[in-house]
Amino acid sequence: MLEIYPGELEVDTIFSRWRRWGERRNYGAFITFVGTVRAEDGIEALSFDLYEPLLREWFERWQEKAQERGAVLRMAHSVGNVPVHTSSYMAAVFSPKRRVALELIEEFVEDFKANAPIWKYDVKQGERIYARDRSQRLAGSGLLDIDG
Amino acid sequence: MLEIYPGELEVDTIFSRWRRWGERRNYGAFITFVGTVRAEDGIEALSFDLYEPLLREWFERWQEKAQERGAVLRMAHSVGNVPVHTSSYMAAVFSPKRRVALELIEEFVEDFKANAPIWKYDVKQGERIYARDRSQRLAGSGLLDIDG
Amino acid sequence: MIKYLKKVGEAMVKVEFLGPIGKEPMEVEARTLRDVAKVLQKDEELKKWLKECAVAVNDRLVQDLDTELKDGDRVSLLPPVCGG
Amino acid sequence: MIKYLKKVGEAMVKVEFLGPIGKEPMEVEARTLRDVAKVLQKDEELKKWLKECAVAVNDRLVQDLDTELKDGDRVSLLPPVCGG
Repeated sequence: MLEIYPGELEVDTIFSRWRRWGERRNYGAFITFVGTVRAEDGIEALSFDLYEPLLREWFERWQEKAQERGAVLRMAHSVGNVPVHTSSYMAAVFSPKRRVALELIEEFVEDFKANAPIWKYDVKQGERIYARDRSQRLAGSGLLDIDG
Repeated sequence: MLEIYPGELEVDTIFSRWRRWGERRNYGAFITFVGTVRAEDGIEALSFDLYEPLLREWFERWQEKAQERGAVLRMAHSVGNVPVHTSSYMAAVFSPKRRVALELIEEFVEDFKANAPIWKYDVKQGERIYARDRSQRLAGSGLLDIDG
Repeated sequence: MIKYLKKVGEAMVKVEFLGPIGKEPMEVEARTLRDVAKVLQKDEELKKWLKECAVAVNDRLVQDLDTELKDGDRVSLLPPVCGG
Repeated sequence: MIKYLKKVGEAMVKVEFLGPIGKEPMEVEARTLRDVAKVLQKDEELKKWLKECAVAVNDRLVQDLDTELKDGDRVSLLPPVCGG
């Protein structure tokens, strides 16, 4: 249910596949979130690293939470460069009714931003610049800074 | 931005068109809600009536609210019969950033359920049965019941 | 013929029944919505709907029985809704 | 050669630096995470990252410097994240 692709996502193709999957399983509500790279600050692209083992663990814990509420989550993310006006991130919730789906998409996307082990870089003139200012520290950050 | 179709929605086509529209306009977040007819209680389809003038007014008020927050809404709905496992309702929010999009999709879909002038029927053996139990009264209901 | 002659001060309005009510529109003489209510109350078939219907005048929801009406106004009855 | 000889009670663990840190993995002798911290503190280039990095042992985030380590454990440093 977690898909990782090099470069930008083929949003329409992924959406259509997910939709058909959910349709056959009698879900009444299907919400998708698509994150698209904005043209700003003169960037050509964003670029991403991710740590797959921890990302999969994080995702599976969310999948269990969703299942307890009768829902299913799906997610797709890019690694490497994603040009402006193309998409790097898709998340989806399927559930029998709308209420759970609306709650879950919000909780899931917000937690994704705070806790998914993914690193973002601006790409300017071919150079990758770590987006430190827009990044968030994970729980327990600074643990090894015993001097500080 | 409000589209009305006879019968079920062509979800993939609408999604793709909306997505491309938003991509060119530099929105970073694009959320869609798709409502699909569940196979339950032995229904063959749901069926819908709507009152277009009031629906358009309701939608335009929401569009103004969205614009104040830098976002744009889109919506598609069916009239007439929509078979099980096909979709009757799509809503979308585009916004520069995720936060506004996540808030708006929830507020918009919930208000849609409570206030959009649309009537739902179960279709069983070709017969249309008003879904009174699942329907909600609009503001000011009962005004003309001066006897009661 | 007499039913098309308005009383002084009264307007001829059209009342329409939306969604599942399934009733043809009717013409009613009325000064205010209260007058419309009085006419509709007499219709046994409609009585049950009045309890749960909202009311729009010219496509705007209204909440006041004293809303004044003028010739050609359109009064719509909206039963409980359920889109999506 | 001597650096590959473990002291009694110490484990040889691998430390890896994720995302933007851009540093090759290293092998460290350590009984606990505190021992790993002591070694990494000595690296001027790493010091600035230690303040803001979270730590995983064998792909589980940990929050206790006294976490015990055994031979072959993998310690990962995770800088601030920003997916999507």
